[in-house]
Amino acid sequence: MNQLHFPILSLITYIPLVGAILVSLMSENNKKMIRFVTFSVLVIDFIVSLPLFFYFDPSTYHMQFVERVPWIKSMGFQYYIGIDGISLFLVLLTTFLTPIAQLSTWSAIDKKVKMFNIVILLLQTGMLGVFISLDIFLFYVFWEIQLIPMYLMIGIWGGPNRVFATMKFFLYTFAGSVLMMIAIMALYFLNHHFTGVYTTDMVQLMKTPLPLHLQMWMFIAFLLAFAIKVPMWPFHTWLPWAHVEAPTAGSVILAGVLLKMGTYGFLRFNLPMFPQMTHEFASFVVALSIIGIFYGAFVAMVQPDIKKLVAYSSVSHLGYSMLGMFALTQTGMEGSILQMINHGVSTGALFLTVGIIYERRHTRLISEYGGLASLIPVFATFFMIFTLSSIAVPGTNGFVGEFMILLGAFESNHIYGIIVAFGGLFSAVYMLTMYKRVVFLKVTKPKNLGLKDMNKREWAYMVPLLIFVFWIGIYPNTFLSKMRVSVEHLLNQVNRTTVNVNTQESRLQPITTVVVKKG
Amino acid sequence: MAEFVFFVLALVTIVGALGTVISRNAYASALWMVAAFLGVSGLFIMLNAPFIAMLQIIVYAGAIAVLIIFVMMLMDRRVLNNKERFNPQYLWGVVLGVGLLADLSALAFKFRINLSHIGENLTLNGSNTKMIGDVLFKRYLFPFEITAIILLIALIGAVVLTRKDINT
Amino acid sequence: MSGILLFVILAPLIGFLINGLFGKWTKPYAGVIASLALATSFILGLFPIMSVLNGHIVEYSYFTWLPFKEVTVQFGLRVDALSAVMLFVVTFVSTMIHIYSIGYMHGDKGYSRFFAYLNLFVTSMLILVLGNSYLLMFVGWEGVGLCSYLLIGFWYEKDTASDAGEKAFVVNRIGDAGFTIGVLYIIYYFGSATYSNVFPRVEDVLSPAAATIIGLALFLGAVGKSAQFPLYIWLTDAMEGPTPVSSLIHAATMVTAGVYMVARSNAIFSMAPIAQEVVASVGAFTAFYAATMALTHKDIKRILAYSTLSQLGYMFIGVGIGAYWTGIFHLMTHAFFKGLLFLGAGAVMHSMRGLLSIDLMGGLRKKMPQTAALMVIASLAISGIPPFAGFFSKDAILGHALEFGHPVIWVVGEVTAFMTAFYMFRFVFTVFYGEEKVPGLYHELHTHEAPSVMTIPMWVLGIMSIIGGLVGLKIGGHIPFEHLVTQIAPNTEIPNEKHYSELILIGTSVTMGLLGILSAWLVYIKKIVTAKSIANTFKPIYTLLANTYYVDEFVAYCIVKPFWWVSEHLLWKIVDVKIIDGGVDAAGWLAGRLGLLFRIFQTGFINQYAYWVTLGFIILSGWYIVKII
Amino acid sequence: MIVYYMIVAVLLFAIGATGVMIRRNFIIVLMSLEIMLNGAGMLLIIMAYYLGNISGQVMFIFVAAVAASETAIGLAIAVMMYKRKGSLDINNFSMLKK
Repeated sequence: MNQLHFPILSLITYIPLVGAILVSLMSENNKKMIRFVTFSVLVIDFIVSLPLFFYFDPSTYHMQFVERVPWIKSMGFQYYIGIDGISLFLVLLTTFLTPIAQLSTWSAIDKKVKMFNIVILLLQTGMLGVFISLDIFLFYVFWEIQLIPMYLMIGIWGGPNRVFATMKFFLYTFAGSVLMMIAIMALYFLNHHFTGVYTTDMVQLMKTPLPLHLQMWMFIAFLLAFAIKVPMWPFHTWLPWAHVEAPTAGSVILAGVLLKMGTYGFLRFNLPMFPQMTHEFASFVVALSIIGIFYGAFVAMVQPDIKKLVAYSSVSHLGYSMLGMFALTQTGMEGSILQMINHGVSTGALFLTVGIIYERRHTRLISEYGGLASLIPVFATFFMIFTLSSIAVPGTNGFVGEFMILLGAFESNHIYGIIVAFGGLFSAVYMLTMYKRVVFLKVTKPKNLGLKDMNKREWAYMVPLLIFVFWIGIYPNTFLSKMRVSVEHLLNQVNRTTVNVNTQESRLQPITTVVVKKG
Repeated sequence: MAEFVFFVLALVTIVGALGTVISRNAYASALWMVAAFLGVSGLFIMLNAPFIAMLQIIVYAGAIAVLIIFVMMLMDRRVLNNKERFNPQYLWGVVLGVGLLADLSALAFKFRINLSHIGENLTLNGSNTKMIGDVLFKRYLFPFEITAIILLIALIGAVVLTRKDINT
Repeated sequence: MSGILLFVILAPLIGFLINGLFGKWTKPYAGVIASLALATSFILGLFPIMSVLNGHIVEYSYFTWLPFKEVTVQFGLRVDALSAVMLFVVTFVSTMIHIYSIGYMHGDKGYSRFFAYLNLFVTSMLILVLGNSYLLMFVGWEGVGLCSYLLIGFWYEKDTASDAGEKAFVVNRIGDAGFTIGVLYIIYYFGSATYSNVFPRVEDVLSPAAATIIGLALFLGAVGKSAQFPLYIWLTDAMEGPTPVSSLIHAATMVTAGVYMVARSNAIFSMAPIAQEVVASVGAFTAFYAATMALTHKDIKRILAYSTLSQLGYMFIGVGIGAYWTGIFHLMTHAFFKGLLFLGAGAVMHSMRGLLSIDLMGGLRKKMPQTAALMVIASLAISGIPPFAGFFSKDAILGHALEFGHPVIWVVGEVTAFMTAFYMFRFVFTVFYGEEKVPGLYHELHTHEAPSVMTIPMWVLGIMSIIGGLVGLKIGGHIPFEHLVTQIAPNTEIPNEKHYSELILIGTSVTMGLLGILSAWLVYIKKIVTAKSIANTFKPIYTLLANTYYVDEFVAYCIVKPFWWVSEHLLWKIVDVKIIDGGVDAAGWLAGRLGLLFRIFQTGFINQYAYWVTLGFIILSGWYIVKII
Repeated sequence: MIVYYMIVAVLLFAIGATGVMIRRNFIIVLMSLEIMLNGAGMLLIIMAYYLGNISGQVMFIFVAAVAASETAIGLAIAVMMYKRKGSLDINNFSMLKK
């Protein structure tokens, strides 16, 4: 149902597209105008997305702001979009982060500025499309659309060996999405096989029970596709490369939003559609994410390059998120979604801070810096607050997310809770060691002496992030209350016991009733 | 009697084909090709297809053979009949040829169709050509148009290919 | 009343915001703002303390902080007997130290930043103490750890200071992990973390085994925060921070958070005798172990740090044996005299321009009479000489240790008391009495008495460390704040009948204290047997003690260094780069290799292509013939 | 009787194929290609006769048209080869090789 009777979701998704066309008409040389127009388009997009938050009805788990238009009737594809408690905040995170990322590039990017801004706008459309589409075909289309602008952004405006990094990033994620394509097609045909109707509507597919052995293969396919994107432990090696070579804005959006598509995919595909498999694979995924948490922390400790350090830290943070999700408890799930938002805010902010000093010194090596506190104190305080939020000190957003995940994990199995409780320790080690070597200590490098403190523009895009860090930290209820019912429904779907359908005998035998425990 | 005529014609076509393939001199092979085409047209006549036989003579034996010989005339004799006749591993070619022959003849022997109405409705009130004309311009009109276009394309292709100013 | 209680916490927070945000403009009077904020908080704090004294507990909850499905955590404050004492101690001592540090930090570059951090510290300490649930205590717990990180590494130019700050935070984090596990278990068993509905239901919900697990987990947190045996390494390095910081955080308030937490969860601990035993024995061992190290150290602040460690050990003995109120009582008195000792050391350092080693100092009493007198008072208090505060609290702990049947701990306690007296008076005699060791040093450094803004708070603390003990004096058979005691630990009865007569208890502890002072007097003043000679008679023991059992080196080389080496060479260079990344790149290389393989077919000879075509055809038709027809 | 006809057609086809494979001179290759095509066309006519269906013969017309155009293009290429390299030996033309 669509409370606003107004295609707000399509509007939000296609404003950036219109913006991109607008920018493409402008001439290349007045860079200032291009940047300003793009920024205002993105801000308008954010403002238009605010009613989503206010008109969102937290009491129902059904999809809201739904738009459904048949697209290819014969194949059953529809332009079916809508959001619920889970995807609401991811949409808002996207519209909130992209203008900030764009604002940070006003002085950073100055070659091919027009192209860059068009790429950012297209990226925004692609990302929003993924979060709002409820039709698996549409989901896949947007999933591919958002890959190309990111490829261009790292490939063109990236660091020294950007070609290698962007190639690896593209091929790695593309391999994942090919797997996903196969799984989607399998899902599409199997669904027809059992329910006799061709449909790609996600909500519908969630209801059709599938035999276990098929569920297993599809679960594995989706698992691999999304694990590469999350990135979970063994599939994470593209992330440090992509982050080191990406421009600041690219890193912010990559860390802030793109990684969430993986976890979002789990919440939309793996958990609701393959409940039995989720239970069976839960301990495997939890093990992987725990390894991810500790592995990410250990390797982050020894990184000489700040961006690589923060990249490995996001492997660790998202390990937490996956742990919360596959603990399959209400608090764990909510914590995992909150952790996605926190990670978007705090790691995005960390990349922006690294971007600020990178713009001034053009180097990311920790050894190059030292004693910034005495030179640029305001920067040091911002950096300190974002470091604290990523270490999960109480009062900041990190703590709420992590504690909920800990509680959820503890509830599902005491051992998970105890092991992961020590995870927070290592995150403190690598962040504080890095912070000490960059900000404290004496000023040893002469080049650092000329550093200027943060100018107005940098204040402009740091303060909103700061507000969010403390808002989620002190009063997370605004976020949790909105997602409660949707998460409960998701948990019911995961825990629903479908009578096992074996298809060996008659093919079109009607499906036995699906027992859905009322939430 | 028909057996004997068939045998003669078959012999002519096979020897002609072999001749085109084996003969050392390009002109000789062209002539052998014409002989083969004539043999085939004879066989067509035996198969109640007089119009096609005539067509065969005009198109294959006539147009194509003449065209080839005409082009050969353009070229220097030494280039045409240089001594190396066969490719390096030509033996492999022969083996594959024989294999192909074996395969296809096996197909031929195994081939079963119902010969119930053999030789029927090949003529329309007495004339094979009328029948062909009728069927050609009724059921196969569209392919006919397409063939016209193919010929046109071939024409243009040949002209374009042999233009003088292509910078090699 | 709820507004006042809330404002007790908000006052220092506002102080922090003012100094933090407008540091540049409020630089000259940042100290005054901070101290005012603290004073208001202290005065406002008196109201809830009064209401607790005349009997009823104050508890208000303000808003829901974490609305989880299983447990809704309210942001609420609670003042009962235990937190009233803590509230009084924290606000009183920090006000004094704020006033003192106005003088001490005068002219320092980060003046307003220092006071901002100090105010933030007091806020989080108050949240820790006044919070009405374990989660709020955890918030204060980590907040306090954060502020100690900021304040230890205050002079961030010095890399030893920033290293020390980071070390403190990480070691505290180890403790916090234990604390988190404890809290998780509590939430799991009780379905809530607030004290009011956890403690009453302890008997019926928890089994002894569960209580032991929770007890030990919580105690791991206490060990991390209050620097007990395994995790004490950060406290001695924390002396890198400015002296007011050491006195406030590392003597009076933060390190006692662990004791407070154990005392607060007395219901759980009393259910778990094993956990209590562990707490008491770790406390005893740390007390003895730290005292030995204090005997030989040269640096003033390090001696005081080790003495804090050992006094904390005493508190944990008190809390561990079940006499919770004795632990808290010693905590209070210790806050006064240890705070004074640190402030005195700060005054000495201040006037000696940061000189720390006691060998260079001698006969300071001529130059700094007031400080000398105060230091003597504090040393007498800590050694447990009757009229002073230390005697009552330490005697209470040791007495109860004997009462509750822990003779071994009692013996260890007495020996440590002797050592405490010895090293305190070794410090006092070498620094203040005797002659100038380096002639003309004082003149050249023109050492003078500390300014009045520093001596006044020291005098106040001096008085408190004298009369502070009277609280515990037995007037007419029972202790004045009787109900205070019973409220702290409702279910621990105070044994009325005494196995051992009062006299023996008091007698032994007093003689131990006097003996320590006497021996120190003989060695350092009379010099009948010089410290040097003792040192080289027990050469090996002396060197061992001098460099603190080589523990720091052990931790650095046997834990930290291999840890870094493994994660660098093994995890990063090999596993990540070679195996996983290598695997991915190998997939790319394999594709390349396959491409090369297929190039062999492109020979360029047209006839060979014809061969392949015909071969393909033959195979296909062959298969067709065999299979189909 | 039908088998003999088919054998002749198959023989024609096989001989043409062998010619294409082994001969070096491009013109001869073209001619053997014509032989092959003719063999295939012949099969059409045989089937037309034995199945009693005129379509076979109509098909032959189209085959003939295609054969003619194909030879035209082939010869144009031959002319180009001759002009470019002065030789018709197909082994000289292997620019596409690795």
